[in-house]
Amino acid sequence: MRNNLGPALAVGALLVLGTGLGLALFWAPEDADQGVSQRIFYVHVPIALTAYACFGWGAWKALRLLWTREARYDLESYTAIHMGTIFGVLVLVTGSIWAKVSWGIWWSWSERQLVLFLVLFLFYSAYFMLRYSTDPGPRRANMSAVYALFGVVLIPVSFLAIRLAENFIHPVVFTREGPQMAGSMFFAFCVCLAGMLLLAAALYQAELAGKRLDARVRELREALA
Amino acid sequence: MIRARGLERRFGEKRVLAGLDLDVAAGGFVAVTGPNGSGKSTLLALLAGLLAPTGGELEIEARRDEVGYLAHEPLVYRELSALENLELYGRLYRVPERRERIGMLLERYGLWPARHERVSAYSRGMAQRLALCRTLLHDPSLVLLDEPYSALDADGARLLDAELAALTGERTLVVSTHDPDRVRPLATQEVSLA
Amino acid sequence: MIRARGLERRFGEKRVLAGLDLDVAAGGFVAVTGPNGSGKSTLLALLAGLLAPTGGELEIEARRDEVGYLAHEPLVYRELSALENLELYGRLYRVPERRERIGMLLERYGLWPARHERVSAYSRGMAQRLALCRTLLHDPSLVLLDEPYSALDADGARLLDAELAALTGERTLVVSTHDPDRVRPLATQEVSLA
Amino acid sequence: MSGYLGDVAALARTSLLLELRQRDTVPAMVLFVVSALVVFRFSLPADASDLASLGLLWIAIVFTAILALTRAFVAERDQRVLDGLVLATGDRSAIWLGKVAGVLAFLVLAELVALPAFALFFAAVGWETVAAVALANVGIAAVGTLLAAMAAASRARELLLPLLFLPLVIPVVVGGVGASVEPDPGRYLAFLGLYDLIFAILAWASFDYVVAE
Amino acid sequence: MSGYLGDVAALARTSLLLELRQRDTVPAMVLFVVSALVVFRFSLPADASDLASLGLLWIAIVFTAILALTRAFVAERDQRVLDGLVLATGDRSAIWLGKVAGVLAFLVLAELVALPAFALFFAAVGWETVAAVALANVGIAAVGTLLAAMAAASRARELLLPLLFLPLVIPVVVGGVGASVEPDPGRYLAFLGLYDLIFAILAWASFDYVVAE
Ligand code: HEM
Ligand SMILES: Nc1ncnc2c1ncn2[C@@H]1O[C@H](COP(=O)(O)OP(=O)(O)OP(=O)(O)O)[C@@H](O)[C@H]1O
Ligand SMILES: Nc1ncnc2c1ncn2[C@@H]1O[C@H](COP(=O)(O)OP(=O)(O)OP(=O)(O)O)[C@@H](O)[C@H]1O
Ligand SMILES: [Mg+2]
Ligand SMILES: [Mg+2]
Repeated sequence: MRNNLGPALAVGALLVLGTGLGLALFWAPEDADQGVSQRIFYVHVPIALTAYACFGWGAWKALRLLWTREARYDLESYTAIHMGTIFGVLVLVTGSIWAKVSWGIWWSWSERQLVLFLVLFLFYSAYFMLRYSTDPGPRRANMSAVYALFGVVLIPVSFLAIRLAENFIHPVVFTREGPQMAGSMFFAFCVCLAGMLLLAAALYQAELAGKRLDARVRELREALA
Repeated sequence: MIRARGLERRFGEKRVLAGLDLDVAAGGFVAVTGPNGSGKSTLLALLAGLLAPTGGELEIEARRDEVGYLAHEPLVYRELSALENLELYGRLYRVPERRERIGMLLERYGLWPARHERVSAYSRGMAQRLALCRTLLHDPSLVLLDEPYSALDADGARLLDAELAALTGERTLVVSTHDPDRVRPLATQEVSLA
Repeated sequence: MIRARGLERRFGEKRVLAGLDLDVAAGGFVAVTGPNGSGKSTLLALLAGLLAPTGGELEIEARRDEVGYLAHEPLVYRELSALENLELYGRLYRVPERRERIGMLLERYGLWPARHERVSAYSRGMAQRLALCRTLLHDPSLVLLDEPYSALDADGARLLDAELAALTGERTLVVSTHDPDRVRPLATQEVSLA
Repeated sequence: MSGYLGDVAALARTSLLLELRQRDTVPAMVLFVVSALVVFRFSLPADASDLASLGLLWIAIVFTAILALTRAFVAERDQRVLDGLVLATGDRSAIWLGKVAGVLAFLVLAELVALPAFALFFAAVGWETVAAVALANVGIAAVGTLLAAMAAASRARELLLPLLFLPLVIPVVVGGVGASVEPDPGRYLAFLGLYDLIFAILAWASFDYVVAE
Repeated sequence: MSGYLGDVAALARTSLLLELRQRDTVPAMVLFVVSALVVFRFSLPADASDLASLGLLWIAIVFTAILALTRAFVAERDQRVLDGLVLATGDRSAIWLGKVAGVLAFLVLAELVALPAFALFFAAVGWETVAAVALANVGIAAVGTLLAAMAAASRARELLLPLLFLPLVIPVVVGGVGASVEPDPGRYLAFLGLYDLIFAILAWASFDYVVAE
């Protein structure tokens, strides 16, 4: 059963994501004030939410590790956070493109979500440093798990902090009036989000399977030696 | 007291212990022998609970504060004196009659005159004696000694002989050594690693 | 080779060596014995030039780079591999045929398979073997060994016996030990500290 | 004294004893604080707002904390003392709490120098800044001590700690600067308190996993 | 390579090897710099002048230097390696020079990341700032390495010499900030160069006394 999960997810992701993008590009109405550039929305926001989902999943696996002390959760937690970080890079890239197109700048310190996301991104980059500079073993697994849990707590806390900070760092230059989202827009968005989540799940399964295969091969080679 | 089945420990790729079985009854005395790098210290750290097994089962019938563990390093603060170190450990272990017992051990291991000196000024043998004091401070029921004779002079070694003889039967002992003849008279079983 | 008159060393108030006289001819083998804390390591550090005498005279007829000194600690970087450590010392000592000699020593002391591992992952005996390699790397004419047998297994100890036997007469040796019987067959003189 | 608190007290006392004996730590700290202030004396334009200089105070505090934390577990790492403590301490979070107390004492000491020096060089320091610093210390020490224990178990210790620490401390900086410069410091102080609470509990609960396998 | 320089090269390489042992030193550095700049960003008010932010740059440099110096002799202290090196090295000032090279490499690496990032986040960085940073590095590494060795050699620990670092490094900071912000950087750069020269010679000549009895 498990062996089929990966390919099935991959196929599902492709189908749903393709549909979603098709809907977003050709079916959903064009945004009144932003024009065609607004269509990045359908990629950018689902990617951002998917990144959060990955971090959350990683923290959940971390909790399982600390709870049960089963070594396999370490790899699962790591893989989830790895995925989250990859999607995080994509958020920064798509966000910056959007910013360039609609605001004419690549980055703005006044946008709370951007800064929040940058802080989180730095936090999770340090997660990899922690892993690379520690010898593999139960201790590393524990430390990574604790750090991953700190991550999910940091998300709401920094959100709160950035919200507080807004007043004094910069005057708010760009207001972000939530555009009245048409039903069709929302539907296309949901399909895109589902597709993105499926894509993340497929990648997660693929990486996990690869890593497990590696470990297995190593064990076999050792047993033969 | 100790029950291990298929005990395994890896460091990264490297498998140090592979499938070790061990049964030690309360009051037993295990001599652990084996060449350099065979995994004696690893085994003792596993028994102490400082390392987790990466495979197999390990059961120890002793609470953590009933274990006394002597490592290669003395596990004491170098910048504190012997007295300050033992005082700290005595408090943490909640040793009854703490001060008296510390005084007794310092005297027994010949450290009384040097009790106020920083450990970093100790000679190696003195540090080993202090480590023995630390290990025995809370009168542990499971005593794990990793090469306890190392760095001790002839007097110190005789002292330790007597200490081990007194503990045998009363406490469970696991002692690693490169000189098995020294502990063989007391040992009830021997584990040879290779 | 070595000539000491009234050699004295204090640490603050504490006098560790008081008025030691010592004459060692080139090719001599001195066994240094004494209980823990008697000043053996201090004497060897003085001979190595790491400590300065606080009184008396000390003359050593060997340049600093002709001295090989084995301390209690291995004096190697824990985060580097055995090979990297020996490579560094080999360069600093300007050892001829450096790489070949490093390979030879690693093999002789059984560290060849572990040569790329970080020293912090070594067992204690492996670290001691590496320290011996480091000490002998530049083929010193004055060899100072502080408890060289410590932490070695039976094979390692035999290896060291052979090494010492080969060096005797060719090189001047000062060896501190708690097991004087082991070196007595080779020693030409014995210094007992108290 | 009851068991747990007795452990904490013994460990905290040891921490302090070590710091007092290691004589180069306090000078290093004072050095950093003072040179930071001196640099700003030289770089801030004469008409710079008090706001600007208060921000600098917070930068100095964060980086002083990093220095303090880098040294937090050096003595324990040295001779594997941490292993000894882990075996001896019933509830290991006591080790964390004891170390937090030591780090806190250290930070307070540095700030006792920094705050008057700052008031002298730059702007007056109001009660709300002092309150914010006090609250921030708690959060910094709580989170930082846990991370320092992690970094101590790694190969890259001194370099790793700031990486782990800075992203987590950004909310503290935001709260602290806000409390110092905003007309209504209450919200920010409350936020700092919340941060302290959440992360202290989290660090307290997870320390066991960090120091033992 | 001739003897002395060969020793220096071998020691410098070892220093670097210890730094770079973890392949991730460079990414770590990038992360550290970016995190630090984000903290700065949060502390500095929006209307802060370029001058103020240049001062900030200098604080970051001093801090990084202290970080580099605190770790400079950690590895040598650990297992008395310094004693081994002292025995093995013909002219001991080679140990100092090798370590200075290692510290310098670390600083330069950090600045290669920090200066462009700073230019990106805050204000443009002129040639005179770059020159000042380069000169300051030399002085900081030269003096700092000597003092770090003093702190590491247990014999010198009683002397409280690390305390000297404060008065010794403040001139560098003053000169650096001056060169960055003053209209006529030449005088400040010359001052930095002079400082480097004097203290490098002084440190080079006195290192032997610090590490050996
Ligand atoms: C935490 C991750 C992020 C989330 C959840 C997120 C979410 C969103 C959402 C919901 C919108 C739509 C707002 C609207 O309808 O107007 C949006 C717009 C936008 N986002 Fe993000 N975003 C994230 C990160 C980023 C980053 C890192 C960047 C830039 C580097 C960025 C740049 C933008 C831009 C430029 C817009 C368009 C704003 C406008 O003109 O309406 N976002 N984002
Ligand atoms: N942290 C570690 N990382 C990697 N390898 C390790 C680690 N600790 C121990 N080892 C390896 O495990 C093996 C066994 O080490 P251990 O210290 O248990 O040996 P030992 O039997 O105590 O040897 P000795 O008699 O020299 O003390 C060695 O090959 C060592 O290199
Ligand atoms: N740096 C120091 N500061 C103060 N006292 C010291 C210092 N080094 C050594 N001593 C003292 O000098 C005495 C002799 O120490 P030394 O290490 O020479 O003894 P040793 O004969 O080698 O003992 P062991 O057999 O235990 O190795 C001890 O009492 C020790 O406390
Ligand atoms: Mg061992
Ligand atoms: Mg000795």
